[in-house]
Amino acid sequence: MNVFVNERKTEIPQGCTIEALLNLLESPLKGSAIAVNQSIVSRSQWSEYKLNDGDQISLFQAIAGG
Amino acid sequence: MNVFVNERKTEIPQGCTIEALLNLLESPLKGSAIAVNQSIVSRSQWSEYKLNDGDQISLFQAIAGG
Amino acid sequence: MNVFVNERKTEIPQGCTIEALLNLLESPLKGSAIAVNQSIVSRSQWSEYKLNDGDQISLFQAIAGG
Amino acid sequence: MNVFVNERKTEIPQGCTIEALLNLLESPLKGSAIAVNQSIVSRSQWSEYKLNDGDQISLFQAIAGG
Amino acid sequence: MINNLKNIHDQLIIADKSFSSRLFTGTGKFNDQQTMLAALKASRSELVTMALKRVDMQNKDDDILAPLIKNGMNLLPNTSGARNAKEAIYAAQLAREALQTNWLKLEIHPDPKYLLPDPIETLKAAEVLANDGFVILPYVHADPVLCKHLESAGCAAVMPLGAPIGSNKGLKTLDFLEIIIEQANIPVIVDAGIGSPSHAALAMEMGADAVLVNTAMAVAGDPVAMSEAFAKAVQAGRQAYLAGLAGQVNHAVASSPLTAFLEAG
Amino acid sequence: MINNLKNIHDQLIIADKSFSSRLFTGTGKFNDQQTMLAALKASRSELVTMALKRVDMQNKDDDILAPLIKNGMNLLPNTSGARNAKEAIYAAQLAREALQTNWLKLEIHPDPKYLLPDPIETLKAAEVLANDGFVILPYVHADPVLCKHLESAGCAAVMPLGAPIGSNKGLKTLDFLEIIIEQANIPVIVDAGIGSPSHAALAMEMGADAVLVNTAMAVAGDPVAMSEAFAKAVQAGRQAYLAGLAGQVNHAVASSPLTAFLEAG
Amino acid sequence: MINNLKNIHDQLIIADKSFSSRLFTGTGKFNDQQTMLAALKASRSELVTMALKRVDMQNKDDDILAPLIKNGMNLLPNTSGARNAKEAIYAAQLAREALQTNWLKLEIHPDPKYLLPDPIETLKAAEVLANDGFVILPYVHADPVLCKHLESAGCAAVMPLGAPIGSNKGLKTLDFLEIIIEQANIPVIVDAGIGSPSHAALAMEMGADAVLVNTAMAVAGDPVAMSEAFAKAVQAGRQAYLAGLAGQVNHAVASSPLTAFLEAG
Amino acid sequence: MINNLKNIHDQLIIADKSFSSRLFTGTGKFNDQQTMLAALKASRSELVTMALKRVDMQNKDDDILAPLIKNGMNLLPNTSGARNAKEAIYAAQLAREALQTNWLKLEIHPDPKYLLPDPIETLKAAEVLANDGFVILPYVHADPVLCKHLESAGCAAVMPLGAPIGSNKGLKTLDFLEIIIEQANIPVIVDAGIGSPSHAALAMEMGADAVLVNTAMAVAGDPVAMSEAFAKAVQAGRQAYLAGLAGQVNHAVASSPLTAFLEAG
Repeated sequence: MNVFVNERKTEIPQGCTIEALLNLLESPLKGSAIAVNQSIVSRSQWSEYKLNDGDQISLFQAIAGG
Repeated sequence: MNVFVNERKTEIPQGCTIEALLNLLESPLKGSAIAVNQSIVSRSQWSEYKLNDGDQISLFQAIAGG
Repeated sequence: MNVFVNERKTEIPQGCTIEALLNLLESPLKGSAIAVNQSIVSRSQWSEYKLNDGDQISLFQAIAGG
Repeated sequence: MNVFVNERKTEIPQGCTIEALLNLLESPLKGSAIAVNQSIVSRSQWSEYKLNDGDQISLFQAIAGG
Repeated sequence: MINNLKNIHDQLIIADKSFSSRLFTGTGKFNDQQTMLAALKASRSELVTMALKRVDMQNKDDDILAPLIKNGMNLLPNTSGARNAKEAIYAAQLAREALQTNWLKLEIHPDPKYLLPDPIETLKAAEVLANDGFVILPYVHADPVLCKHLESAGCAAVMPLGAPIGSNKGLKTLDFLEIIIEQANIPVIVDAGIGSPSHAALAMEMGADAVLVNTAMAVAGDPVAMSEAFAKAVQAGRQAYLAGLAGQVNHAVASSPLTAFLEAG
Repeated sequence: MINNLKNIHDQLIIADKSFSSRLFTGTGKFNDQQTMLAALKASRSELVTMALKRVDMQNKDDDILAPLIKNGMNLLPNTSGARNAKEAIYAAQLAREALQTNWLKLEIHPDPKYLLPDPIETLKAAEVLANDGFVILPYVHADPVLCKHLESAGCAAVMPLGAPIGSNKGLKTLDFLEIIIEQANIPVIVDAGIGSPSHAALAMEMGADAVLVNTAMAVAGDPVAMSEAFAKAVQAGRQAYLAGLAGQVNHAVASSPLTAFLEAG
Repeated sequence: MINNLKNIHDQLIIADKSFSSRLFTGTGKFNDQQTMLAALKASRSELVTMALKRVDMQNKDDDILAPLIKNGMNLLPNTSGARNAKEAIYAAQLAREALQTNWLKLEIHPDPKYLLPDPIETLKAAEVLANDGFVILPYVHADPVLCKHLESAGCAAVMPLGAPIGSNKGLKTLDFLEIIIEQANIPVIVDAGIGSPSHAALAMEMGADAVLVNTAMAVAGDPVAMSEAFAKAVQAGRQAYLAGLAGQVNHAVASSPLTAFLEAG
Repeated sequence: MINNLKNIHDQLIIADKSFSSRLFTGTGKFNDQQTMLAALKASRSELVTMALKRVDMQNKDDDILAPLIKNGMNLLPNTSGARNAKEAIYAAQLAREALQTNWLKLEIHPDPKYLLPDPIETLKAAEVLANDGFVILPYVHADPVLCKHLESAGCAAVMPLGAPIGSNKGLKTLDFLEIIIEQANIPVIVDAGIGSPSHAALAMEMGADAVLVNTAMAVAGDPVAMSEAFAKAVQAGRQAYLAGLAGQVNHAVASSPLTAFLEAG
C-alpha cells in the first residue's frame, strides 16, 4: 500500500508501523516528530501505530536555527 | 425621595428627571455624562428619564488631562 | 610686454595698470583680489600700480563655497 | 644653619647633603624628587650636594592619582 | 513653487476630519486655564485631548469645554485612568455622551509608575469600540506588529509612544517608529515623551503624520512661547520631510572647493 | 507678551553687526546659482559664507556676489583650502581685498578626508589676524579649552563642529558643545554636521547663539523648501530655549488624572 | 573573597534547571556544523536553541542533536516560522516529541521583513502551552506590560528583544529593558540585536539575567574566537553588575590630586 | 587555532615595552591602599599611572611605590595639576627623578571643573619633552588633527578621552575616536570617561590599542571584582576586534529557517 511522507508517495508493506517506516526511510528516530493526517503521534506509540493506505505523514526533524 | 449622586445622598422631588436633577445641582449639561445604577443614560433621554428612590447616579464631566 | 596672469602669458601695453589689466581681461573688479609677485596689492592702488614685464600676477575671485 | 623644606624652617648641620637631609627627615629616598631653589637636583648628586643656609628645598613624592 | 503648492494642500486626513496643523495637544498640567487656552491657541492645534472624571460634588472643576469649542478646536476625549478594556469601554461611552463626539484617544495603562499602555487590553477594547462606531486613536507602545493589529481592528490612526508619558526623553523608540511608519496604512501620530521642539521636528522628519504634545508645553517656563515653538518645529519637520532630506555620510564632504593658496600665489 | 517682547529684541550681536536671524548659511554645493539665491532668500539668513579661488582664465565662474549683496546679505569669506596658518592668513588678506570686509570664517583643515580643523594652526592664525583687525569666526573642533584660547586671542565668536563637514550626522559633539556654551563669553555658532532641521533646533535649544547650515540645504530634494524648514526650526529652537525647557524625568508623569472607572460607576 | 564566593554561587535558575553560564546561544547561520560545535563549545553555553523543520526527503539535513547532547548542552527548541498561536502550538508539540523536552522558545513573527514578535498571538499561545506543561521562554518586544502578562500566564522567563533579529544594532530598547528588569519576577533574557560583546556586557550590567546570542557569533570572521569573546563579556558584565557600578556625573572628577607645580617650586 | 595563536602573540608594543594586558590603570580614588593593590592585581594591569605631590611635612602619605613595583607593574607618572606647558615640563622632570622612569602621562588641564586637556600647551610640552628623551603618552581631547601633531612631535602613543575624567559617561567621542584610530601610526589608548566594562569592550572592539581605567574601578561597590570585570571586558573586546565583527543591518535576518507549520502538517 501507499502513504505520503511529506507529500511524497511511498510504498510500504501492509501493517507497517511508524517505527518500521522510519527504519525503511533510514531516518533517525532521535530528533524526529511524526504527525499522521495532521495529528501528532507520540514517540511512545511509534512501535504499535499501524499506518493505513493513503495516510498523510508529516515527518519533522530538529535543524540548526537561532 | 433620595438618590445618591456620586455616593452623596441627595433629596429630590418625586418624578424628578435627570435634566431636573442637573438643574437642581446647578451642574452644566454640556460636557457631562450620567450613569444610573451603572448603566449610561444617553443625553437624549435626560428630559424624560424619571429617577427612582435610591438610584445610584454617577455624574461625570470633562476635565483637563493630556 | 608680457606678464603672467595665473600662470598664463598675457601681452599688455607698456605702463599698464592693474585696473587696465582687469578691464583688458573683462574681469569684474568687484569680488576680485590681486597679488603681484606674491604680494597683495590693495584695491585702492589698482589705478596707479604699473605692471612690469614678467610680473607674476595672481587673480582671485569670490566663488560659491560653504 | 637653617633651610626651608616645603616652606618649613628646618635646622641642619653645616655641610649637610641632600641625602643626609632626607635621612634626617626620615623621608624615603625612593619615589622622591628634590629641587633646591627651584632647580631640580638629580638623585645621583644627592650624596655630594651640600646645602647652604637659607636654601629653599622642595621635596616631592609619588602619590596615588589616576 | 511646487513646494509651496504642496504645502498648501498638505492636509492630514483622519476618518472624516482634515487637519492643517499636525500638532495635537492636551489640556493637562497647565497652571491655570487661562494659560492653557493661550498656549493651545499659540500652538494652532486643531485637536485637543482631555480626560473625563466623576464630579466631586463638594468642589467642582470649572468647565474647560466652552472656551475650547469657542476656539474651534476638535475634542479628543481620552480614557486615561482605565486599567483594562472593560474600564476603557465604559469610559469611552461616557466620553461620547459627555462630549458628543465619537472620536477617542484610547489609552489603557495598568501600571501607575510608567503609565505604559497595555497591548492586549488595548486591542480588545479597540475591537469592541470600532464596532460601536468610534473613531479610535490608540496610545500604544512602539510595537509594529501591534500597530498592524490595531489597523486591522479598524483604528483610525495609531499613537505609538516615543518614551514614557511626561518623561520628555524624546524618541527612545526611534528604530521601531521607523518600521511602524513604513508599514502603516493609517496615520501615525507620535505620542508621549516628546520633550522639546527638536524631538517633534525629528518625528516629523521621519515621516510621522503628526505628534501629540502636552507636558512639554504645560510645564515650560513660558507655556505660550513654548507652544509657538512646537508649532514652528512641527512645520519645519514636516516641510523637511516633504523637501527630501539627504542621508548621512561617514566622511566629510567639502562645501568649499579646496584650493591651495601658496602654490596659488 | 513678555515673551513676544523678548523675541522682538532677541538680536544676536557679533562685533559691530546685529542679526535678527540666527541661521547662517553657505553658498556651496547648490546645483545652480538661481536655486542658491532662492534658497538663501527662503532661509532669511543674514550672513552667508563663500570661498575665494584663483580665477581660471579659460572658463570663469559667474559672479555670485552681486545678487547676494543686492539681497542685503552680509558676506563671510572663508579660508577653506588653507592647510596651515600661513596659507590661511594669505587667504584672509586676499578675501578682505576681494570682498571689502574684515569678517572672516577662519578654517584650516590639513586632512582632505574628514576636513577636520587644525587647533594649533587655527589659533596661530587667529592671533595674527586679530591684530590685523579681522573679525574672526574660527571653525574648530568642539574643544572647550581651545575655544577659550580663541576667545582670549580676540575672536568674535567660535564655530565648533557638530560632526564632520557635510556628514549630516548632527550633534555628535553634544556633550562638549554644552560645556563650550556654558563657558564662552562670545557667541557660539554650531557649524558642520547639521543635517536636518531637528539638529538645528536641538543646537538652539541647548543655548547655541546660531547655527551655520549649508550642505543640508544645498543637497536637499527641494533646497528652497528645506531652507524655509531650517529657518523655522532655528526659530523654534531659540524660542524654546528662551521659554525654558523642562528637564527629563525617568518615570512617567500622568498628564491626565487617573480615575478608576468601575469603582466610579 | 566575598565577591568570588558570590560568583561561585551566582547560578541562574529557570524552572527546574540551574545555569552557570548566562550566555545562551543558537545554532543558526554557521557555515558548517563543525564550526558551530567548536563555537558553541567555546561559548561555554549551557542552553542552545534550534528550529524544527519538515524533512526534505530528497536531501536530508545532517543530525545536529547528537553532538550537542554529547557536549552536555540543554536544548531549547524554538517555534520560528510560526505566524500565529495555532501554528506555534503545533510546532511546540512537535518539538516536544522530537527533542523530548518541554522547554520552548516561543517565537511568533508574522512579518518576514523585521521578524518582530506578535504580542497578541504570543500571549495566546503562552496561555495554552503553559497549561500543557511547557517551560516557556517567549521572544517578545521590549514591552514591560506585555512581559507582566506573560509572567502571569506562567512563562518561565521573558526574552525581550534589543533590536530586530540579526540586525546587530545592540540595545535599541534600553530604556524599556530597564523597566522590564525592574518589574519582572522571572528571569529576563535579552534576545535579538546583540551584535558585539560590548552589547552583551551592557545588557548584563543593566541587570539582565542572561543574553541569547547567535548571529553575531555565527557570521563573525572567526566564530570560535568571537564566541569566546562573548563568554568573557557576559561574565564581565555580570560581575560588574554584582560589584556595583558607580553612576554617571556631569562634571569631571579628578582622579589625581591637583597640585600647582610652580608655586610648589 | 589561528585565532589562539594570534592571541598568544597579540602583544601591545609601546616604545621599548611590550604589554600582554591592554588595560592600563590608575591609583586614584581608592578607599585605602590595600584595596588599591588588590584591585590592580585583579586587573592584571601592567601599566599604572600615579601623580606627584609636594610632601606635606606634617602628615606624610604612605609609600605606594614599593608594593606596585613588587607586583611587577610599570609606573606611568602623570603631570596632573599642571595648568600649562611650563608646569608640565617641571612636573615631568621631577617625576623622572622620583620614579626613575622616562615614561610620562602628559596631562595639562587648566579648567578645574571639567579637567579637559589643553591642546596648545600639551603639544608645546610634548615637543620639549620628546627632545628631552621622554616616552610621552599625552592625554588629549578626541581631536584627530591634534593627535597627528602629537604623533609628529614624537609621542609614543595618544590618549584621547571618551568623556570628561571621572564622568563615567562612556565613549561620547566615538565618531572621532574612530577617525583617530584609522589615522594613527602610534597606539591609541582611550582614556577618561570609561565607566563600565561594556564601555571598555566597545573601545577595544573599535580597534583601540588599550584603555586606561581608574575611577570606575576605584569607586565601585567592590573594586576588586570590578577590576576583574574590566580585565575580562578588555580581553573580550580585543578578541572580538581580532575575530572580525559583522556589521549592522537595517532589517532582520532570520537565524532560523522560516517554515510554515500548518501547510506543513
